[in-house]
Amino acid sequence: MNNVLKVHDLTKTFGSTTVLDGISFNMREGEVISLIGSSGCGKSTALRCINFLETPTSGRIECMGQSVSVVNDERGGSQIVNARDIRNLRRQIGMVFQNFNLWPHLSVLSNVTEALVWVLKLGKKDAEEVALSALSKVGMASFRDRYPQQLSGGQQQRVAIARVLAMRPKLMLCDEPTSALDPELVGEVLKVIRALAEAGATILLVTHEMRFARDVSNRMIFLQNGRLEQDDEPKELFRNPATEGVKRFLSTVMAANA
Amino acid sequence: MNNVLKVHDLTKTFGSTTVLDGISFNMREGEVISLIGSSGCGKSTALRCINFLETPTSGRIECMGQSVSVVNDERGGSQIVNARDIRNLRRQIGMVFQNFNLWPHLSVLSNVTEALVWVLKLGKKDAEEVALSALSKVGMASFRDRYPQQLSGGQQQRVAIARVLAMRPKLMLCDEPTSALDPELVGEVLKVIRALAEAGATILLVTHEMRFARDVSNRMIFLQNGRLEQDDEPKELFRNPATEGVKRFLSTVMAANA
Amino acid sequence: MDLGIIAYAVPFLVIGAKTTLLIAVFGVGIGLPFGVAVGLARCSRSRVLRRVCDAYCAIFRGTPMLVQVFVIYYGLAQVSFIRQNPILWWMIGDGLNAAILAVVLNTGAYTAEIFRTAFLSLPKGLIEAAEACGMHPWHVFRRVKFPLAVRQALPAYSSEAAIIVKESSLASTITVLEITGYAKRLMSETFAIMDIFIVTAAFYLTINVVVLTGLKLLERRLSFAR
Amino acid sequence: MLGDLWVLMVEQSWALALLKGSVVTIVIGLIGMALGFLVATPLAIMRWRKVVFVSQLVDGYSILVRGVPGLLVIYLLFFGSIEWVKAITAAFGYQDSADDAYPYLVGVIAIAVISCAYSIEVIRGALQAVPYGLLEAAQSLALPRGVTFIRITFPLALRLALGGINNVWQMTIKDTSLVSVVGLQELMRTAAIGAGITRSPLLFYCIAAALFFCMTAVSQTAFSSAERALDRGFRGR
Amino acid sequence: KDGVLRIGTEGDAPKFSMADPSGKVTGFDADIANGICAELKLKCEFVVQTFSSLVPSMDKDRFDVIISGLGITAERQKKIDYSIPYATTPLYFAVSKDSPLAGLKSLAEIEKALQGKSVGVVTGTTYARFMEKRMHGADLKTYDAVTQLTADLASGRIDVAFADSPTWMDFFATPDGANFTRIDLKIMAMDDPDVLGHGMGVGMRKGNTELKTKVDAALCNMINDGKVKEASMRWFQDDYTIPCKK
Ligand SMILES: Nc1ncnc2c1ncn2[C@@H]1O[C@H](COP(=O)(O)OP(=O)(O)OP(=O)(O)O)[C@@H](O)[C@H]1O
Ligand SMILES: Nc1ncnc2c1ncn2[C@@H]1O[C@H](COP(=O)(O)OP(=O)(O)OP(=O)(O)O)[C@@H](O)[C@H]1O
Ligand SMILES: [Mg+2]
Ligand SMILES: [Mg+2]
Repeated sequence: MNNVLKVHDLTKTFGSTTVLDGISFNMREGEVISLIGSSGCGKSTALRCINFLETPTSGRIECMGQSVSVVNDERGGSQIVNARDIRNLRRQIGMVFQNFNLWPHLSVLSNVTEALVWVLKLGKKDAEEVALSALSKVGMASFRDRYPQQLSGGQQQRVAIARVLAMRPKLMLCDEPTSALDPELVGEVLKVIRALAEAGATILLVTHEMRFARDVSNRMIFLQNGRLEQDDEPKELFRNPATEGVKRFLSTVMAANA
Repeated sequence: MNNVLKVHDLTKTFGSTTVLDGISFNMREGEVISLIGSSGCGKSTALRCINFLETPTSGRIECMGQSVSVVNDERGGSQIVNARDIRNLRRQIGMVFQNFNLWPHLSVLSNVTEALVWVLKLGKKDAEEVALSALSKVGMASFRDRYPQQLSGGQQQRVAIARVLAMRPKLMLCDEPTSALDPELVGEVLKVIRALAEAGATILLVTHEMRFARDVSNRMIFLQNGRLEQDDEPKELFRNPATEGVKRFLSTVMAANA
Repeated sequence: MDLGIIAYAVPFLVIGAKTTLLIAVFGVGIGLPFGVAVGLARCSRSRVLRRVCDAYCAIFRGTPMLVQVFVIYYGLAQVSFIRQNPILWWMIGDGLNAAILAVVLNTGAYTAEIFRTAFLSLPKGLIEAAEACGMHPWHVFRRVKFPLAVRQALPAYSSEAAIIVKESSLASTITVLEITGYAKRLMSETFAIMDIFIVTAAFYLTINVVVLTGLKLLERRLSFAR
Repeated sequence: MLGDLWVLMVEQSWALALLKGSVVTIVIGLIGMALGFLVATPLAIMRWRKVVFVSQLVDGYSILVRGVPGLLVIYLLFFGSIEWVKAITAAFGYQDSADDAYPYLVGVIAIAVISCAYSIEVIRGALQAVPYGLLEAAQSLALPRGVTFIRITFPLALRLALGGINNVWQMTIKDTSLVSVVGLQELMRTAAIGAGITRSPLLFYCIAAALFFCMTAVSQTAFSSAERALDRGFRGR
Repeated sequence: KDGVLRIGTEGDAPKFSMADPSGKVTGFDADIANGICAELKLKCEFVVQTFSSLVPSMDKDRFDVIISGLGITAERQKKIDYSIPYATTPLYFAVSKDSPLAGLKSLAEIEKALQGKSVGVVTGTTYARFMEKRMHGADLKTYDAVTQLTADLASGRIDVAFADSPTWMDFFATPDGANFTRIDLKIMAMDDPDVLGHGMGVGMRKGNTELKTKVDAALCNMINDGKVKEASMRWFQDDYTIPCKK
């Protein structure tokens, strides 16, 4: 299987704070990887870098083989692939934001059809069909005519997931996609993600629900203070924590679960 | 012990949708109650009604004995207590919002000191001291000079908690206070909440983490489609689900946990 | 350009500039809080208050300021009740006071509109967060609503400030000798219309560049990191 | 009193003259505003995007035009260009028609130049206030830039800009009185002439004000309904 | 243009230059203009514009002459050329009938009595200059138009107003003006030509000597055969003609 994503020595600093510190990992097609780590360790930033929403300070991101982003900090400047390439890539990358970012002036349905119509060039009818099927996967089809601000937190999150699902991305980046959901719905989303992965999609997700992560993912990556501490199969990670940090994190998780 | 909060027959409709449908429950001093239920069942709305951010369509909310809010829908109109009484009440009620609502133009420290200075009338020095101690309880003291938008999701959530903690409210309403936190931090927040409850605060929290809810709360209230289905001690609730709804909810939770 | 005429004109215009500045400072100083208050009132729950303020804004934005100045100065002076009431007569009897009154009323209406939209577009959650901790409405306004609204309104308000400076020229129609008052006189004395016009405009431009750059810097200072 | 009014307005037909002036005012105001807005939008976008060099130019233009009295803008535009226009049109033999039409053209352009400067600031302010996350969401879905702008950024910004645009429009319609210096008899000038020679300034100016008020009242309803339409989805919490 | 004399005029000055709703210009200035056109066998074409754009417009050849009651002063002559003067209006002070000033007779007395009093004049006129030069202690208020001047005189904001005789004739005839009277002291341009100018003339572009000789000749003819007097009598019920010196 091909590598869908190759991240090499990714570093990101905001001013003087280093948020990501030389992260490298690969993702193969159909893989589900969970990014775990304590609050503020750089998970969201990593996702944002992979989606080119954030310009890395240095490092290399190679995505779908098609296009390579070479970024150098040797001469102090960042060199990025051009905007069109980025857009082409993003067409195949879906991102569920931690704070949803639904468009408040568009109805739930329009929030989902928007990209279908303008990016995938579907007709209005087709787009609505696809959108409704995505919405019903997360149980939101009946809210199609509501506006985001008339929805509960969990409902908003589900629309945000549907918006990305509908695009059938090859690579899905999900930033805590179940944070506002009740356990029942977490199970539903878990199913949806599994189905996606089985259908060949590659999924990188940030989550705090260890059980969910363990159940759904082929590999888990643990970040601490912007450094990648361990990248292993879930079982392996839980059995043999590579560093003190991983061990401590897992032990508190276990304690909480007890 | 006194009743800190009495909710009687609380109903709230948005247009034609009934979101809360005759909810009644009491809270005694020092009690921790978890409000659980699936996404969109009306938990946030209930909290918002108790804090008078939403005007109930009908029903009665009695808070701290001091003041009574009588709301009638018999003549089609709502009659509420006056603004000053509401303000006095709110001084003793703290609310952690589901989406944090940190003030973007104020630094982390100012976000916390704001109410201390203007509501509790503390001096600037005192306020900062109190604020810093609240911030360090959630591990955010070192971020005092950052602005909210420079924080990760979990960091924002912790500041939001600190903002309320600092006010030492008698009644705390927490809307999914741990949704963006990693298990380690969830444990920390759990500790903080327990300590608060032991110090006499009354806490009503909405959460999707059943284990957290079970561990921390004296009673759990299950809502479904805006109706209160069960109000029991955690053990009791888990052992004897009162209705089909509760049973189904708990069984999926258990399945997910398995 | 005729340097002799310019040299002759500048000292007069400098005297006029002081009056212009006086009107503008009062216009902003009173007009801004007044406008913000009206803007708030237009978002208030009280229907009567809202209607009254809406009407005020509609009238003062919908009619030329020249007419407002005329009505305030010449029109009201025909009402004998106003002429006999010392306070009212103090306000409109003197050209300068009447000019300031007109500027405040006019800019108040425009400022109200700018701030009304700014207030309406504030994320509700942020205000609820302030209310939820029991803040007094005044503090909610001062510490949350206003600082956030100002950031959004500033670009549009900077235009309004520049307009105040320029519209103060209407004071010349009611005997106040500010920049334009002197300019009119100089123009008909010398007929060097363009020369004097350009010098006059340079005066306004100088004042406004200071005002606009100042507000731009303020805007930059107030913008928080995204 | 009413008799006097009748004589003035109907028998001396000032009413007709004022109406004619109103038409000039409306036409020039509408075209000037529309033109100004059309030009202002791309400029404001470039300013918002911080396009190098263009941003500085836009800032300079906006400060300059907002800083000087409108009268100077139209004076310079008109008296600065009229000789060239004369020479050119004379060469082609159209001097007479150019002489007649040119003031209108300059009037419209001057109004556009002024309203454009004000519109730029309004639009730029609104664009800056659109939450960035919403645009990132569009980016992440690979929406083309144009679509993102038309479907997401612009509607959101328009909602924030509406009050300011309304202000600019109300100001612009009254700024049309500037074109009287190039010899166009718009509403205010007609009123001024009427006021001068009939010696009833208050009467004429108040009638002019009432006419202006009618124009803005009509536009006000349009703005109100636009505001309601754009506020869809925001009325919840 | 051939066969046409384009005349710039204000159009909003009562009795002098009045543009009616249809755009037709009447008044003393219009009569003078029509007279000149008749003399020169040209067709008159009026262009009505605000005062401040008259001179630049003429500079840019939007019209050939300005006839708008322009007073001839040395300063203005630096910017435009003038024809010979054809008329001048006497100037008077106006005060309320019960004012102590009403009975004064000489300029010196008036100057003394005006100390600290507010005096109104129309801005930019030659007599505004005169006030400024002669009435040092007075608080001078300037107005854009005579209607505003008389309104403030009526409302009591100013104690004294100074303007030309047609203004006062008009004003005293109105209900507001009934309580006012002019001080019986006639001031003419010739009393102080350096300040008050040399009377009204036709304005022309600088250096347009060919036109100037034609207009001067035409005016001289009109003065001599009584056309100017006729117009003056028609509008002012008095003869303000200045004799032609040539
Ligand atoms: N302004 C509104 N107009 C119409 N319906 C609304 C409005 N606000 C909320 N609702 C509906 O009310 C219901 C309850 O919302 P609420 O936010 O209380 O849910 P919740 O229990 O907090 O859910 P979650 O766990 O997802 O946050 C939802 O179904 C939501 O769609
Ligand atoms: N604009 C910024 N300026 C400075 N620091 C920033 C900025 N944005 C983020 N950070 C910091 O970068 C770190 C990583 O942020 P990130 O959002 O990636 O965390 P995270 O792993 O997603 O955490 P969480 O689980 O809480 O969402 C945090 O410590 C945060 O404070
Ligand atoms: Mg994050
Ligand atoms: Mg909720």
